[in-house]
Amino acid sequence: MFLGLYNYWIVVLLMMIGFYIVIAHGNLVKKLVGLTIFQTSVFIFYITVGMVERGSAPIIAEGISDYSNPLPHVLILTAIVVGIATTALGLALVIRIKEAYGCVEEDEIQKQDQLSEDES
Amino acid sequence: MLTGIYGLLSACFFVVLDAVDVAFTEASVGAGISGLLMLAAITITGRKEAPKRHKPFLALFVVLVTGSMLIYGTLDMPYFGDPEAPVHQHVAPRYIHDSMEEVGVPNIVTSVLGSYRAFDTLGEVAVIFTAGIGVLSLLSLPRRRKKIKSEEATEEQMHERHMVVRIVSKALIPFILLFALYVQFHGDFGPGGGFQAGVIFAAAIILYTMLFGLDTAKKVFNPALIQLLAAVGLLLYACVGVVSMLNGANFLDYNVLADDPVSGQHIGILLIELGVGITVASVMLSIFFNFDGRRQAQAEIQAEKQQSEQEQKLKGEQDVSRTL
Amino acid sequence: MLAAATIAILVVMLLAIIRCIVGPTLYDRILAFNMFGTKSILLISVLGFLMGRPEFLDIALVYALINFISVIGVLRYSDSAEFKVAPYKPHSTKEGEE
Amino acid sequence: MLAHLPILQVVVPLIAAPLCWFLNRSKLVWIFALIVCAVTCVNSILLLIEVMKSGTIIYELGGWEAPWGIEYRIDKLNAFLLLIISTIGTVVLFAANTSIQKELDEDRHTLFYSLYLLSLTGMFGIVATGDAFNVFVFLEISSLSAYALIGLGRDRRALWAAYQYLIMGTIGATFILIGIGMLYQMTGTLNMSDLATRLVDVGHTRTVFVAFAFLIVGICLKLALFPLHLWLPNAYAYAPSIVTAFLAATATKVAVYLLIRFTFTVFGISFSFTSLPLQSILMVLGLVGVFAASITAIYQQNVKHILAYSSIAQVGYMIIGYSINTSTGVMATLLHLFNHALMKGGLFLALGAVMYRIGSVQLKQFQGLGREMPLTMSAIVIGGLSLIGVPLTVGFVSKWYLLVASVEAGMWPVAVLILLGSLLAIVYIWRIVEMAYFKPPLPGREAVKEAPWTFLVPIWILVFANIYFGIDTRLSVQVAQAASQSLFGINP
Amino acid sequence: MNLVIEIISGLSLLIGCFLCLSGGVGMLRFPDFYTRMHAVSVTDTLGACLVLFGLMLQSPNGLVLIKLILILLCTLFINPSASHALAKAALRNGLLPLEGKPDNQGGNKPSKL
Repeated sequence: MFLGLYNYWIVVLLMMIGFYIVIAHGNLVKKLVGLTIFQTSVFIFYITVGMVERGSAPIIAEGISDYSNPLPHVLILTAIVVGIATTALGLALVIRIKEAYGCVEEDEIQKQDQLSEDES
Repeated sequence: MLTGIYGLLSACFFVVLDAVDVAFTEASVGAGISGLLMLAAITITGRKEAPKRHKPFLALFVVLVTGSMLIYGTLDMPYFGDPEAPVHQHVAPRYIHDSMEEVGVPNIVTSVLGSYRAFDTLGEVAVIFTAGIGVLSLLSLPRRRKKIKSEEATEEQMHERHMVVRIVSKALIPFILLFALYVQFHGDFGPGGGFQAGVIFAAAIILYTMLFGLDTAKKVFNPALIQLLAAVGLLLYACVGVVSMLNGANFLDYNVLADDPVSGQHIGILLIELGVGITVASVMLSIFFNFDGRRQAQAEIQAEKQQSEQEQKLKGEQDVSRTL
Repeated sequence: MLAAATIAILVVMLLAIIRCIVGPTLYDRILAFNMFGTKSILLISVLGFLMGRPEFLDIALVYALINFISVIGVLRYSDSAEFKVAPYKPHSTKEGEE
Repeated sequence: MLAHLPILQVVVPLIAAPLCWFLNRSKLVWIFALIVCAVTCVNSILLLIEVMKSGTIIYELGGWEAPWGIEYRIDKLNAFLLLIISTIGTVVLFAANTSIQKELDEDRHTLFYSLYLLSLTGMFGIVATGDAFNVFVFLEISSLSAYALIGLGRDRRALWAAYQYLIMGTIGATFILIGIGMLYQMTGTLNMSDLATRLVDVGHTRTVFVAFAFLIVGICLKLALFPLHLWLPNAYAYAPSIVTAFLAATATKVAVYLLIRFTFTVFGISFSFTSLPLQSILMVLGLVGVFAASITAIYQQNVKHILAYSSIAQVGYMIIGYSINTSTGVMATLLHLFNHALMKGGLFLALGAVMYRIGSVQLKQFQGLGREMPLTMSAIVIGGLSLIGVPLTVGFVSKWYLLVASVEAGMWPVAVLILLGSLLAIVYIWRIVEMAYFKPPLPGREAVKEAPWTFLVPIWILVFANIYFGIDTRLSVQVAQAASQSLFGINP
Repeated sequence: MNLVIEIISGLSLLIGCFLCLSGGVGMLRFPDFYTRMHAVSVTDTLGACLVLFGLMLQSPNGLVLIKLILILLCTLFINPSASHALAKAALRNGLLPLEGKPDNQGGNKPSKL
């Protein structure tokens, strides 16, 4: 019975790897990498959902009657775009942080913030 | 560190097995653009990372809880690839069976994207546009002074070094641009569409930028014009909707764009895909330009600093450095 | 035949990933990455034939181009100062001692 | 044109955002954006009237009927929310031109207005849509623009705050995406009302249960509910003042709306409140949030921080009202949405005015401001009173209904705790008042003039609204009541 | 005729795959970057060509054939130039080839494999 679900488990594994990187890593760029992995695994989840056995790519052609579900593909196209937009914005923020703080480590930034907080 | 980016590549792979259009996008985005952007960012922020991290237990705990929740949730899911799953029973069949008559585009993904759920796509373009503006507002530099001579010399050197690559790319770039156009307009029949085309287009120009330097590229592709184009793309998309509204139908209803609904749908999808392509290409480019601009600006500052440092060093430690 | 080809290519890709992770220098990684890209082009084309839907070829083409661009990208940025720090020199130290 | 009202609400600012590019002068763009906001405001008023008169409006985008295409479904709840957002958006924007002169570089002004409009678009989109995935897309529009807007702040800590917000927000959005994906997997549809009918059959499955949990957690991240609030204080404190005023008054409200929408409309009351101990969990979290945030607020040195923590506390109140799970409770929540938007909009705008004159909002700097900026400071005092819940202000109305609801539901301890929480609010508001009125001006500081009229007008509009809706409660109570009753399926 | 084409295509696929495999093994087993590069770039190009050629013979219609030819051209163009650029960049940034006798290898630890 579990054979039918293995796909989902792989997706969950990937998701959790990404998620772990996001929350556990101190490097800001790495956090974004983790975020990308996290999102990508969600995309894979959607596509898995849309998959039909013996189905074919959803482009209508002669002689093919089974197509996989096009709706998840559409959603994921949109979500990919959203993902890259987030990544780009995040990277831009990281660049600015690097310029402002001189580093991209979470702890270091918090230390510096604490210092400036104490001064004021 | 870099391997993290390549992880995306393998992610692409899962996708390839299922969905053509998504694979297409993921190939151009995951492997191409986002990798390049990350690279550009990493060059600025540096590759080093702090070696240790003290309290991963909490994180691990959160992750484990979330993971087990998800696993728990999967237990009742329909099996992988099961054609009886509700997903394939309820909404999707109409797309598969009727989209050919209703929209007249063989690529179902395109017809759903462009017509049935066109508003999502409009939102997607708006997201990209927002990201473009956001990056611009964070990173755009005031007009810079003329470049230092030495920097230009190194750029020049760079070209010489990459002679072979440069010539090959020169031959390739027009081809890539052409291919992007093919993807743009072939999206109705095969995998592809505005978004992918925009990314490929942008990638070609990014290649150009990398080989010939940012300033040359900025001369060819004026950044202000690119920003304007991003706005134009979004406007084009929205205006298609407004036009159909003026014609008495609902927003983004293409049926009224021509006498016959199907050709109306064709016109509508073509136009919005064009809008998507324009916006995506120009936003990606302007993001990249901004990243690269920052990098260059930083490199210049560093070069100046190094120069002054080196001059001081050279006096005293010349012979020492030689033995090293 | 096609299936055999697919398996062979998958194996090679696995090897490439191993090299990508192990690879002591940046350049080894890039090399492995490049190879991975080429293999994925092949894999996509072969898969397209295997599944009877050669539309996949477009993706292969995109992949070829993107792969090239990213390799060039890595190289271009590897010229910057960050990457020059402590290059891996297999022999220099030893020979210097000699 | 009347039939197109729902879509115009979203599309007008969306089209206006790129148009800002073409007007390159800061002032011109400001006027343009202001006009656009005013249009959306009028639009939302018309919508509300229309909805109150003739019931739910359904608008099919692209002419495709519901489960296949995307539809906009405006009922009383959305119309109410749309009105809140568009009004606050307009009023706050009024002060923008003056404020950002001081706080932003010249070449960022156009971008600022573009982002502002996009953020507005995103919020309208979230509220108006009847499609689950569409929610995600518009959520991302509004949050991406919010990240960028916060990152515009002058202080370098703004960048860090924006980054934290980005990470947390994206995790939240991805959780929501997972939830939507699972729902889709189990039902095969994305339309909310269609989901509601089809979920009945599969409501018992573990997948739907997990999907529900993920949606709730994701939304609570956006909502800044107590343990997930860490991104909020810094984001509010270091963003440009206008942005703070706008986001504080609207962003969390939209998240609360989403929570209500998903639990009541999509999953249905019986599922939402029986499958998980949701009621008690949220109730406890809300109460803890009220106390923890209020106590933290007392120890802050930065006035923006004080108000940000107070925002978290107010979110706690909304969640309490929501988790009482009666018609009155939800009505109290909706009222508090409205009232809190008024109070926080006014308060943060007033802080913007202080920022404009002094360039800092440290508590120390407030010394003696009561005499130097009497109008601004009295606005802060009235807003603060409203925050506490003094009679004759809006704060009282919503707290009153909250108490009534908890008593009706037989939760006496909750009522007592709510009152205690209000007492804490007195403490932190008193600190500001004390500084402003009972301390001599800080030595060495130049005399400060009253804020310019572009600030005073919107501040006092909001303050008057605070008082007006505190006295004449008919309008807001009526709408909130109608909305909450329609959620519970009671026909008035 | 058909059979001949089948056989040729199968053969070229087979040889191509073998080349790819040997390239992969070479990349893993060779001691330093330059030899690995040699192993990969040489076999890769030819292997890819052969596989694509084999596919070409099976292509059902003209468009597919053209696309395959395009991919082939791309690989032919891109692979060598990318390798070239890579080698040059590596050399410039101070990565030296591993010279001398094999017994030298142990001390240097160029790779774990």
